[in-house]
Amino acid sequence: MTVFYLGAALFLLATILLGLIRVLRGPGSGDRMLAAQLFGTTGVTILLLLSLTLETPALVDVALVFALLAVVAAVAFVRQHGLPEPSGTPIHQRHGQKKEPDDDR
Amino acid sequence: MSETPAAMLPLAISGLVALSLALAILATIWPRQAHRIGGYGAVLMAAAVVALSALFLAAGPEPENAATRVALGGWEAPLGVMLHLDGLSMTLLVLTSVVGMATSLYSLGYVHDPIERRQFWPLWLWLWAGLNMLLLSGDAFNLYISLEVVSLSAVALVAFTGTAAAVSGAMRYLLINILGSLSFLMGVVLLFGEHGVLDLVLLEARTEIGPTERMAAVLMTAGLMLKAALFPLHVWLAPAHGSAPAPVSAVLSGLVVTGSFYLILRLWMGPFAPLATPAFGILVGLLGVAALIWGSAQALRSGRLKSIVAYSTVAQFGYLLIAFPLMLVDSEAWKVVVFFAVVHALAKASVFLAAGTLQHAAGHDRIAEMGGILRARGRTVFALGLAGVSLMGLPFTGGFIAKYLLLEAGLATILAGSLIGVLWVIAIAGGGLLAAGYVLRMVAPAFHRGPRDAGEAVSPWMDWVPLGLAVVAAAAGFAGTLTLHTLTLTPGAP
Amino acid sequence: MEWLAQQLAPGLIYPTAGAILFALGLYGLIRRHHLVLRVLALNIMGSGVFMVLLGIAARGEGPPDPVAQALTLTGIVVAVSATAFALALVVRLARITGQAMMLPGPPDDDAPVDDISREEHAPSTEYERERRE
Amino acid sequence: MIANTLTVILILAGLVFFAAGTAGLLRFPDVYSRLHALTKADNVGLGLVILGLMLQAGGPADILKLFLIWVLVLAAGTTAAHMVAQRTWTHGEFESDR
Amino acid sequence: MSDLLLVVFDLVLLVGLLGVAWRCLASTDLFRAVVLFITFGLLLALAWVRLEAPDIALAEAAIGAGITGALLLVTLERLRSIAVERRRGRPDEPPDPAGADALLHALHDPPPPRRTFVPALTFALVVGGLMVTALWHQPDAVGLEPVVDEHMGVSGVDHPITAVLLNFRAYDTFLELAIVLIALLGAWSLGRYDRLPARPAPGPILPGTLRLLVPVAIVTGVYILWAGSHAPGGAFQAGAILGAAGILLVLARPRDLPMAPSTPLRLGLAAGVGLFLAIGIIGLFIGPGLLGYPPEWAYPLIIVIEVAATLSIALTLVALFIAGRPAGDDH
Repeated sequence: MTVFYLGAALFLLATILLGLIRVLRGPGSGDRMLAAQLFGTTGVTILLLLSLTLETPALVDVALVFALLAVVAAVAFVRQHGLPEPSGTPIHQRHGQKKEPDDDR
Repeated sequence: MSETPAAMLPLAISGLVALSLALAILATIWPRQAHRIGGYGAVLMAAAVVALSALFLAAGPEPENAATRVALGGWEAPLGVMLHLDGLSMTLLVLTSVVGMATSLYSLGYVHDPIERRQFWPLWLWLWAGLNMLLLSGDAFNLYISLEVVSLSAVALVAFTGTAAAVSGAMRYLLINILGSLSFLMGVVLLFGEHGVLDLVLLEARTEIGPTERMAAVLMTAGLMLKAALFPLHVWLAPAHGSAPAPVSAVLSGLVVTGSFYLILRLWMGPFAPLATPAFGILVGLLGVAALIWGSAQALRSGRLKSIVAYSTVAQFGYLLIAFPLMLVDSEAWKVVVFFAVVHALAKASVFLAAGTLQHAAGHDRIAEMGGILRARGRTVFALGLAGVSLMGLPFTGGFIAKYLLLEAGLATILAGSLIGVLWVIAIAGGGLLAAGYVLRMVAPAFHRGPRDAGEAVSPWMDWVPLGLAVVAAAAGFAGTLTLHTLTLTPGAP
Repeated sequence: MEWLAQQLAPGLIYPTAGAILFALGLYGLIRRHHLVLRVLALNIMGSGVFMVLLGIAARGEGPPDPVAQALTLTGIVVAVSATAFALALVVRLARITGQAMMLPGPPDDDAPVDDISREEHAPSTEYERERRE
Repeated sequence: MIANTLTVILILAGLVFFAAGTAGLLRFPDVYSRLHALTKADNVGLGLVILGLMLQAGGPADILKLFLIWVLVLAAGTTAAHMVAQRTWTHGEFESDR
Repeated sequence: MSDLLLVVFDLVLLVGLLGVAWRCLASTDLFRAVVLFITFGLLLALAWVRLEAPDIALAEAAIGAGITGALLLVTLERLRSIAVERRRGRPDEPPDPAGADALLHALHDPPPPRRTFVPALTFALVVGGLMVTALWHQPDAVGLEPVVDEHMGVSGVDHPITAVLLNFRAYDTFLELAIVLIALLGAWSLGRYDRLPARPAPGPILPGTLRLLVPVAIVTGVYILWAGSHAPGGAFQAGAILGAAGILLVLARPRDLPMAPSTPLRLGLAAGVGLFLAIGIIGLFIGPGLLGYPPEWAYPLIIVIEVAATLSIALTLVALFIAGRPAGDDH
C-alpha cells in the first residue's frame, strides 16, 4: 500500500510542477494567484498521503495548518489595498507630506 | 559571602547577562520611562561590569583556570549553551561598559524629544545587551543569534533619523548584515555537520585541517569581515555611520565593529588556529595596508565632519588587519592588537560624540563653514583634539603605546627574517602620519582668526561627556600594564 | 545500483541542494537591484542553510538530530522577523526616495543633514499641531 | 482487504480530478474558466482522496480531523475563487501585467 | 521498490525547488516573483517532511504560507500605491520626472546589465562548488541525538525538540523571541498610524468565511501549542497560526482597528520575553542556573513560558504586518 500512496504523491507533485507553467506564463496576476491556490490544495493532499507513507501522524496537523492558512495569501492578494501608509513618523513630519491617500477602493 | 571570588564568578556572569536583558525588557515595556531606565541602568551596568572585572582579577591568579565557563540552565557543553569569560572578553566587556555608559549619558541630552526617546532607548538597550552577550557567549550558534540581535538593533538605530541618506544607509547595512549572518551561520552548520558539537572549546579540541574546516573558516571570516567593514567589504560603513545619530555612530564605530573583530580573533585563536598559514597572514596584512591608504585618502578628501570620522574607522581598522601577520610570527602580538582596538574604540567614540555636539550647535557638519562654532566651543574642540591625539598615537596616549608595541612586533618580524615586515613597519608609522592629517583637518578651522558663534544651545551632557571619554581614551595609555595583564589571563591563547 | 542508492541518500542530496540554493540566492542578491527581490534572495539563501542543516541531521538510520531541528526552527523565526523589518524599511525608503531600487552609489556628502537633537526637528511639536487640526 | 481496494479506487478517482484541475488550469482561455479548474480539483479531488484515507484512519478523531481539513480547503477554495473573480471583474486584468 | 520511489520523489521535489527558486529570482515582474516564492515555501515544507522534520514543516507552513506571503503581497501593493501617488504628482509639487516611470520601477525590475553576469555567476559557482565538496567529505551521522535522549527524562517534556528549545538551549530561544521584538521596535520607529479606518468587504463571502476560519484557527493554534509538549508543535508554530488569523482580521477589518494605548499592548508584546527572563532569574537562584528550571517544576514552567511566547509572537507578527506604531504610543 505505501508504494501506491507514494506513487500518488509523486503524481500530485508532478501536477504541481506542471501547474508552474501557468504561474510563469499566466498573463494576469489573478491566474498566478489561482495557480498558487491550487498548489496549496495539492500540497495538502500530498501531505496527507505522505503521512501514511512515512507513518508520522503529525503530518495531518501540517496539512490542517496549510488548509487553514491557504486563504490568508488569497485574501492578502485581493484586499492588498487594505493598509494605508503610516503617517506621522518622528522626523518626516517636516518633509511636507500630504495626508496619506484615503482608500478610494 | 565567604565563598572565594572564583566561586562567585559564575553567579556574577549570569547576573550581568540577566541585568542587561532585564534593562532592555523594562525599557520596552515602559517607553515613557525608557530614558530614566536607560540613564540609571547605564550607570548600574557599568558598576556591575567593574565589579565583575574586580572579581575576575581576584579570582584568576594563574592563567589556567582563568576561563570561567558557566553552563546555562545547568546543561553542560555538548548539549547546553556555555557562557565563556576570559581575559580577552573581560577587557572588551569593560570597554563596552565604559563606551556604553558615556553614550547613554550623552544620549540623555541628544535625544530629548519625548516621542523619539520612547523609541531610541529600548533599541539602544537591546543593542547593548546584544553586545554583552556576544562577548560572553561560548557557543557557535549562540554567537550567530547574538550577532543577529546586535545587527537588527544597530540597523534600526541607523535608520532612526528617517532622512533619505539614513534610511538608504540603513537598508544597505541591513542587507550586508543579513548576508554576513547567513554566511556565518553556514560556517557554523558545516562545523556542526563535521563534528556534531557547537561549543567553541570542544570544537577547538576536535578541528583538524580538512575541506570542511577550510570552507567554514572562509565563510565565517567573510561574514564577520562584512560586519566589521574590514577593507574589501567596507562599502556600507561611511553612509551608515555618517548619517546615523551621533551616539549611534559612536557605538557602531566603537563597539559593534570591534565586536565583530573580537569574534574573528576568537575564531582564529580557537578552532581555526591550525589553518593560519603565513601566506594567509601576508594577504590579510596587504588588505590592511590598502585599507589604511584608502581610508585615510577618503578622510582627507571628505568635506563633512562625520564622514571624515567614518572613513577614519575604515583606516584604523587597517591596523587590525596588519596585525594578523605580526601575530603569526610573534605569538604575544595578539594582546597588542586587542589593546589597540580598545584604545581606538574609546578615541573613536569620543570623536563621534564631539562631532555630534558640534553638528548640533552648527546645524550642519560641513567643516568649511564650522569655523565660528569651533572657535566658540573650546571644550568640545579640546575633546576632539585629545581623542584625535590618541588616534594619531602621540606619546603618553593609549594610541602611542599600542602603536609602539605594534612597531616592536613589526621589527620582531624583520629580525625573524621576513622582509615583508618592513612594509608593516612603514605602514604602521605612515598610518599615524595620515591619521594626524585628517585629525588636524578637523581641528584646524578653530585656529583661524574669525568671529565666534556659539550656535545652538547644547545640553550639559552633550558638552561634558565627549571630554570625559576623550580623557579616558588618552589615559588608557597608563592603564596599559593592567590591560595587558588581564589579557594574559586567556587560556589556550598561543 | 547499491552505490547509486547510497549516493542518493537524503543525507547527501538535500545538503547538496541546500548548497546550490545558497549559491543561487547569493547570485540573485548580487545581480538583482530591486530591494524586494534582494530580500527574497536572502530568504532563499536562508532556506538553503536550513536545508543543509536538516540534511545533515537526517543522516544515519536513527531519528534525525533534535538539536539541528531546534536550531532550524530558531533560524526560521529569525529569518521571518528580519524579512518583516527589511520590508518595512523598503516601504519607508520607497516613500522617501520614490523608488525601491538599491543602486550602488557613492554616499553624497551634501545630503541634507538632519539632527534629531535640534529643536525644529522635534516631532512632538508637529504631532501636537497635527492633532489640533 | 476490501478497505484497501476501496481506498485505492477512491484515491485514483481523486487523482483524476486533480489531473483535470491542472489540465484545466493550463488549457482554459481566461481567468473565469480557470476558476472552475481550481474549485473542481479541491472540493471533489481532495474529497475523494480524504474519503479514501478515512478508511485507513485509526480512530474517529482522525476521521473528524480529515473531514475538518476538507471543509477548510473548501472554504479557502471558494473564497479565493470568488474574490479573484470579483476583483478581476471590477478592475479588469491587473495593470501590473502590461 | 518504495525506497526507489522515495528517491524519485526527492529528485523531482529538489528539481522543482531549484527551478522555482531560480525562476523566482530571475523574473522581471515582482508579482510573479512573490507567487513563485509562496510556491517555493510550499515545496520547502514538503522537503522538511521528507527529511522527517514535521516540526519544521509545521513552522514553514504556518510562517511561509500564512505570514511571509501576505507580508510580501501587501508590501508590493504599498510600493504600487506610493508610485501611483508620486506619479499623480502632489498638487503642491511639480510631478518629478522620476515619478513618470516610478510605477514601472515599483513592480518591475528590468533584467540586470550583462557586465555583472560573469563575475556574479563565477563567484556563486565557486562558493557553491566548494560547499558541495566540503559536504561530500563529511562523515556519516554525528549528531547530538544520543545526548538529548540521555537527558530527556529530566527535561520535563516528552518531545525532544521542545525539550531542546525550551530547556537545554533555552538561551537561544530567549534571544530569538528578543529578535522578533527588536524587529518590531525597528519597524515601529519608522512610522506611526493615527487611525486604521474600517474597510468592510463588499460581499458577504469574506465575512462569512472569516467567521468560520478565525475561530477554527484559534482552536488549532491552542491545539498545536498544547501538542508541542509530546508531539510536533509548540509556541512558534502556534504563534504563527494565531498571527496569521490576526492578519486575516486586519486585512478584512469590519471595524476601526483600535489604536491600543501603549502600556497594555507593550506588556502583551514583551510578555513572552519578560516571563522567560523572570523564570530564568528564579532558576538562577533556586534552580540549576540562569534560564534553568528545578527538575520537578520543569513541565509547568515550560507550559507557562510557551503560552506567553505564543501570545507575544502572535501579537508581534500582526504588528509587524501593519508596520506602524499605534498613535496611542505618542501622546
